[in-house]
Amino acid sequence: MTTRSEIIMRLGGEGGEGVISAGDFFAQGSARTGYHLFTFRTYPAEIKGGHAWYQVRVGPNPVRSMGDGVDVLVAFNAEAYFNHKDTLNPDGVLIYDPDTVTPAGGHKTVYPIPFNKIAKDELNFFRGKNMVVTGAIAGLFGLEPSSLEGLIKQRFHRRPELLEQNLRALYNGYDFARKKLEKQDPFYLGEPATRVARLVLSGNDAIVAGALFAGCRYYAGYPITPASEILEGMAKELPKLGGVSLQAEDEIASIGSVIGASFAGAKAMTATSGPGLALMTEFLGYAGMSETPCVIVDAQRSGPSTGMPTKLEQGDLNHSLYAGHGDFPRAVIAPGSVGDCFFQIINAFNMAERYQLPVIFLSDQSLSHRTEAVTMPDLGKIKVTDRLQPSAADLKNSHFQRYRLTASGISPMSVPGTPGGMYVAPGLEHDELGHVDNPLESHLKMMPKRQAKVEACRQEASRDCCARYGDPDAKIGLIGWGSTEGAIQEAVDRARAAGHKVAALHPKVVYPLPFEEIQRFVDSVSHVIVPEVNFSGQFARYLRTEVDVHPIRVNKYAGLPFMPREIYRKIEEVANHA
Amino acid sequence: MTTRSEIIMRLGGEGGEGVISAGDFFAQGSARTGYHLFTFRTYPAEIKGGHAWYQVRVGPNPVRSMGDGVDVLVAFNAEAYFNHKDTLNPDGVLIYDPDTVTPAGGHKTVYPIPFNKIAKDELNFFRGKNMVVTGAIAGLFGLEPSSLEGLIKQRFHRRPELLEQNLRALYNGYDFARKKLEKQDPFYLGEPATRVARLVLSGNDAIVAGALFAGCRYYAGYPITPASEILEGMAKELPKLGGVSLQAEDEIASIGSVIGASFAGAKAMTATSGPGLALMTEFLGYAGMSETPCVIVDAQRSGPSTGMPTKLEQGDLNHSLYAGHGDFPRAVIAPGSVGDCFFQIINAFNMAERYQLPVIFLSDQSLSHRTEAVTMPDLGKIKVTDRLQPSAADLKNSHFQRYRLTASGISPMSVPGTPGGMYVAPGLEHDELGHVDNPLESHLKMMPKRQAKVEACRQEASRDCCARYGDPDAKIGLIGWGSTEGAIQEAVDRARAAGHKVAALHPKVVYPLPFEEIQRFVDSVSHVIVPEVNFSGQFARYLRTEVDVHPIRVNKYAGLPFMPREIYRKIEEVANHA
Amino acid sequence: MPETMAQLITLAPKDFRSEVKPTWCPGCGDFGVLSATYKALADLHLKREEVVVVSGIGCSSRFPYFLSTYGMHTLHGRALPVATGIKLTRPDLTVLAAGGDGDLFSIGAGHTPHAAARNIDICVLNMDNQTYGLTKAQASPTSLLGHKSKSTPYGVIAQPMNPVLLALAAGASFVARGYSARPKLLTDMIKAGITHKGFAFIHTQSPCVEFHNTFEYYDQRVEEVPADHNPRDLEAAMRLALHPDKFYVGIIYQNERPTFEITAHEFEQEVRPFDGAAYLSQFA
Amino acid sequence: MPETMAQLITLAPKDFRSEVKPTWCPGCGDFGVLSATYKALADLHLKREEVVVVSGIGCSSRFPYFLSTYGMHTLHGRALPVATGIKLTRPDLTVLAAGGDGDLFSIGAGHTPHAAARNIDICVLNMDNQTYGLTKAQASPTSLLGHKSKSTPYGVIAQPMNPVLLALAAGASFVARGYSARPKLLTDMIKAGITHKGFAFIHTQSPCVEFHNTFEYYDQRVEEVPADHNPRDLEAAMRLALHPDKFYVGIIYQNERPTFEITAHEFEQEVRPFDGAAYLSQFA
Ligand SMILES: Cc1ncc(C[n+]2csc(CCOP(=O)(O)OP(=O)(O)O)c2C)c(N)n1
Ligand SMILES: Cc1ncc(C[n+]2csc(CCOP(=O)(O)OP(=O)(O)O)c2C)c(N)n1
Ligand code: SF4
Ligand code: SF4
Ligand SMILES: [Mg+2]
Ligand SMILES: [Mg+2]
Repeated sequence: MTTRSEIIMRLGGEGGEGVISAGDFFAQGSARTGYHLFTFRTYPAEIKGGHAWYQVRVGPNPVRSMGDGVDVLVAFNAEAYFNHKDTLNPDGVLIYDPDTVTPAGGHKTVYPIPFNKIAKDELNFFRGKNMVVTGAIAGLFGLEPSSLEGLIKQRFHRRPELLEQNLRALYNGYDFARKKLEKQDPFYLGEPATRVARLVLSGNDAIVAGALFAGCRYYAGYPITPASEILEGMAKELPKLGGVSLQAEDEIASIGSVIGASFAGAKAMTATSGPGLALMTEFLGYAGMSETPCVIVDAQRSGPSTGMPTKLEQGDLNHSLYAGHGDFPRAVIAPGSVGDCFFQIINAFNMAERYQLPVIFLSDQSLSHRTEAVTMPDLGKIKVTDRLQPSAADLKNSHFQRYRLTASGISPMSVPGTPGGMYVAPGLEHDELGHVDNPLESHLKMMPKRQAKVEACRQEASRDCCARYGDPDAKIGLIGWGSTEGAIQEAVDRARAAGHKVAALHPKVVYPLPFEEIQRFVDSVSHVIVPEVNFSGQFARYLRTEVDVHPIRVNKYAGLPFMPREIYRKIEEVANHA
Repeated sequence: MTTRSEIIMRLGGEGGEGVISAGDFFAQGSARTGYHLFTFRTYPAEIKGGHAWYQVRVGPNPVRSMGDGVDVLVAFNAEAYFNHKDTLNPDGVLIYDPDTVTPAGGHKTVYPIPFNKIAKDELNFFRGKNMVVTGAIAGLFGLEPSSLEGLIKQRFHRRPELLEQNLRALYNGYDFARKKLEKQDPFYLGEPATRVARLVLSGNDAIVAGALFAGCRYYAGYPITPASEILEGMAKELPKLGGVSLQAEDEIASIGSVIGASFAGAKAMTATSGPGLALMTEFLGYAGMSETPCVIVDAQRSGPSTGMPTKLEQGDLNHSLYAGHGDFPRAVIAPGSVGDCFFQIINAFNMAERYQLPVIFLSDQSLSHRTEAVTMPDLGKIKVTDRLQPSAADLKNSHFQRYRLTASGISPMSVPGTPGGMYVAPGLEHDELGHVDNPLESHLKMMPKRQAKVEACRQEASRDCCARYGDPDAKIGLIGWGSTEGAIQEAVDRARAAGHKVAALHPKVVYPLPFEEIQRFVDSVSHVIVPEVNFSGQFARYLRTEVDVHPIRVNKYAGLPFMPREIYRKIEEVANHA
Repeated sequence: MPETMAQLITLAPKDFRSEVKPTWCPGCGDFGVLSATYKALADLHLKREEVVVVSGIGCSSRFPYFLSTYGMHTLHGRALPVATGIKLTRPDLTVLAAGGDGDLFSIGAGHTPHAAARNIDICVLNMDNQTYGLTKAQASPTSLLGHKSKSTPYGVIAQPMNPVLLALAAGASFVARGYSARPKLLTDMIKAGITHKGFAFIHTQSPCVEFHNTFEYYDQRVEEVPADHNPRDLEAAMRLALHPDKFYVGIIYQNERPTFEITAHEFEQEVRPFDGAAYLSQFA
Repeated sequence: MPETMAQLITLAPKDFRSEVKPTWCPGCGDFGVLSATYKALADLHLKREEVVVVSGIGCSSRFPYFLSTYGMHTLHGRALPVATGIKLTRPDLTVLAAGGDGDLFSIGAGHTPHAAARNIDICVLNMDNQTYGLTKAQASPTSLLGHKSKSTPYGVIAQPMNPVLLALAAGASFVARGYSARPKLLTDMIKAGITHKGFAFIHTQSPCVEFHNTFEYYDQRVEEVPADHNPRDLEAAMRLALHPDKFYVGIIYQNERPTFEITAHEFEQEVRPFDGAAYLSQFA
């Protein structure tokens, strides 16, 4: 039996039982040992109770999606077993507590472990159940408990008693697995080939980090799942840097104060999810009209309305592209992975500042809360752009031309405190000085001026944001956006391995769309597949506004990310019918 | 010289001088005599001062647009003369006060009338200047002052002294024109061929009237130009009918209370313009998710942001189609004329009630404030739909299935007070009972259920809302939406008269789009022109999401409605290049 | 309104319980408010179908699902506008609105004073736990100065909102305070609030045992409104609200004035059916 | 802050006037507030470039265009959040916010109490004309009971908002009242408000001569705050605000407490530049 060192493990149980932290310890421990990882977590919208689960895929090579099916299922209770047993791969492993779960049979390998009994009777520490599980899976799948010990110490370093109890539970579970179970499956991590320094972080962590790198020094937000950790991170970090983070009274105030801060000279950001983004709509237009840079992170969750707050959906693209009355400049950027969150949020700030417009950053629930192991970025290569400042000559005119007509549409923006730079930032149509008394005439000049910035931005996006993945002579092309990038790429790899000619394009700047690149890609293949985690195919429809294409849609609206095979199947289907 | 009984008259001057009421009296007087009319008004966003103007086109045959250029320009001041002189047609007439305006020359016919002097010196009633003008144009263009007297009495019946002064001013102006001016131009209304009973009303009037016919008994709104008259009309009328009109604290509260009222059983509406519509976005999704009928009128004005509040733009289509996080059912209806406002708002209520979804009604500044003479509708033919009520059997189940899965997607909706009909209207994803505890499973069922309603609605829209205008074997096809209908039709008429084969399609339900009808139309012609009063061509782009078409765009973003010739020119251009 | 004696005795508190099991953490203060509501509705002999419970979003706003009446679970902060539309359309219904401190005083802070000023006959159950429960423990507008939370790691620096004082200043005609740990008094307050003709605001301390357990804190500070307090005296009511240490429970203010929904329906002496032809004739 | 004597004497009130001619109707109360503001800024020796005037939407909100300082003309009801972002970013700037009764107490009603509670150092000029001027004469939240307007043809039935009382209840640390027809006092109030370290709320009656001319009404009711009034006494301040007939002008309440922007910038003793590598190491 050859050892397999890539494992997809899923843990399910009652919310509050520690399912997620058990999985997280295993994931973090693996990463520290040098493994790549990709996690997914989902918990009920309720605080206590309801069904929570966690999935981690670890492996020696880069992992870019949840993977297909489940290799190891850890069922904390009967509900978890029944909910997830069908995802278990044919050669999969079931781990369960025989006192709460009675398996239906037919599983290749089963390891019954009496978590509850061990925690309650042997350790007299019922809340340590999840640590028993952590220890057991470490033991079964070849993770040194020492690699976990440090993490546990970090978590409980302020409460030595709890730390001790948890460590005991960990070793107890580990010993149980090592001594009482007979290993029957091929999954085993063991010592990795190389130990590379990687960062293990979530999408929300990466957004906070990237924003700080980009120079963000003002943040305002209102709590909302799954964006709250951005507020929490900013609240902790910004004061250290002389910046400010404000918990505003609502999302309207959040974006309003961000625009005020930006006017006052700060690089500024807010983060929210769909309901909050909806409330920000009116201010988007004001930022566009007054040409005030700002970055709005939307961690999309499943809608419509309050919908499923802890579930995934790429459902806010339409809103981001089109919301707001009248036509105004904006940009929409969607990162493809946790690592990409870091780079693209810097890009978002750069675009906001360079083109003086609002940039919507479309993250989502899976990016927000999943962790990935990311190669340490080359910090020297990070480029940060600042807004155009007025020259000394600009400030010597009797009135400052804040909205001067230029070829690029970009005008210098003064900061309060600057003598000679005074202007009023108007929501009304205005002339070069910002004066509002001749709006009809101004409108005819200013609409094209503002649009010119979007065109300039499109050119930049076309240069940078659109690398082709896969066969140069592909017959089938996939176009995706946002957090599906990894699943699409793995599906492409598999299809190529199976002999199909396939390639993928994944624009990061989705508005303004680099439509020429995309048209070229479309024209280079015979069939175009557009996978999206939403019901109506928002991106597929949007593509058609700019590109001549009849996309074949793959829509998943189950609240969960794609497994690569769900996309691969469509490639096969198209290839076979072609 | 043959008499021409179709006249396009424009009056311009300082806001507050009575420019608009002078024009309005002339328009109303003509309509009372049996003439058709089409007016347009625009005043500065400021209360006092700034430039205001009014245009009226009257004629014995139906007039469906502003018309081309201006036949008669009445300049109250020099600014008005210089702003508008270039719109004057070659055979046009200039009327001006020689004490304030010095014409540049080159006009076919000029009538200097010392308005100010007459009002101040002869009448000692400076504010009566506009009435002097009204009298003078009545005299010049063949309107009986008696037809105006009634209107003036109506306006001032509570202030007899003012009434008397105004009447004196009217007759003074009339006599001046008759006695001191020598008629040199061909424009003359005279006695119309037939005196048909028509209603003279504005789009806002028509919306209020239609809503009352449709059974609207709850209204909530927040003042905003150009929608405020709907609030004001509803506030006056609803209490007489046992309904309620609320001036809410903002637009969020407006739509929130409308949804509450609808839940409680009322047909309910709100009206606003772009900024308010932006604020309603989050509640749109809740109405869609909870399947609560409601009608939202958006009287579009020129954006973005506060933009030009008193100017026209068809700029909120994107927002209406796409705003809101997640995918949810909605409908968007755009009326083509004042008369259409009446019928389509009834249609909007019927759709909202039948399909239990939010309906956005896209009126605009030109419809809101322009008046047209509309044939008295056949009241017997008006059909009003009510929402599906639960049957007695439905109410006998132990729990009421508010969101029962049905083929059409439509489920019965109970009204509070009904025993056995209790349910909670959820914004969370829910099952047939409205319970929210199994959202993942529910989502897979409820997304298609809600979409089914949109499909049913599309079928209805395809049946009713899309009549072809023009040649059956047209080479050039125009597709328009909203208030441009009349200008497009007049352009088609002119093109056909010039020998081109042209037809137009003007869907009133723009979402869900009757795309099969439109594709058929597109396929039946060689070129498709899409005229819109906006910058980016929102409708032209949207069309491409559903229809295979490469529209030739005609975009006007000057804050004013199309003149037919602006569209006609494009038809010519296309015809000549084809 | 009860019609016959038979109906008067039909419903027990448990009949107002829906089949949905509350999803709150065991021990959450909101259970106390819920039970008190069941009891109040039963004591007042209300019918399930004539009660509508409207809420925003938050742990406390899950409230409507747990009652067997009509209900709406709307948007964060928007319970009051929705409830207003219901009451204006159907003044005969009993309308309750439930919401947390964030719901009614942060994102919904603009609606609360307007509902109060209108004196619309709605009974508001404000479950204040001085934290954001549902989003897991950020600061709320009623969190005390210095409170460290996930969103305020260095402590709250905005002065906490005083819901009772704000309701009084906005013109609420009934203002009471309760505490989850005093179920009997809470039931009485809810009964008084529902019975009151006009806008009734009931502020309850309803601690979040998961993230911010303040039971002990309030056990030490709670005190009934003094027996000699005159609830018609607005200044005295404000003084109670401003007390720096004591948390007064009971009826703090009550004064009757015309309700919005009744007045709005009485503008016209005589309501007539719509006469379309007559209506249009004004434009002829 | 003035730095040299030369600067102290440079600017006259007219220097704060921009080249844009106010678009208000002749006689509009807002002219009085504008002139008082020019004078106050000059008297305080402020520099044009160090002042930012932020407004919402309304006749009164056209304010910033008429000053030669920095300014923002934002959205209806949203002046205070925007002003908050400016002040938090640049505590050194003088930030004024201007808005009408609708702007600050109808659509913006949710922001006003939060800005007050935070005690952010902004000076608010609330130009109350008890009507919606810009949209032409609908009722406003401060219109009196019975007021007939285009949107309330049968009369207002919601109790009017009391801006001063609401600001006090929300925790404003400076509350004053002025009247357009008393320019000298108004100038003093604005100077005191700007000088006050913290949230300063100045309520002015600024009548709309076009749609709702109340000059006569207020001429009869205006009265200076009694000389023996103690502006540190919150209850006494509320009593002045609640007076049924008199319209008290002057400083109604003033009490210093730490300002939000200063405290927010003092969480960390020592501010350091961002060390990216060190920051990322926590994830390694
Ligand atoms: C527009 C919007 N913003 C934010 C949220 C996220 N959210 C849900 S509940 C809540 C606050 C909960 O606090 P509170 O109102 O005090 O209720 P509690 O949970 O404490 O009972 C927030 C911020 C949301 N659902 N909608
Ligand atoms: C979101 C939004 N809703 C409505 C309006 C329309 N509007 C402009 S000003 C105004 C109210 C004006 O009243 P107030 O704030 O009292 O200022 P005033 O004109 O009386 O000085 C309204 C409703 C708007 N601009 N934006
Ligand atoms: S988190 Fe707090 S408020 Fe929410 S249910 Fe649990 S205890 Fe109650
Ligand atoms: S309408 Fe009223 S508030 Fe507006 S400028 Fe004129 S007088 Fe002033
Ligand atoms: Mg709370
Ligand atoms: Mg006002």
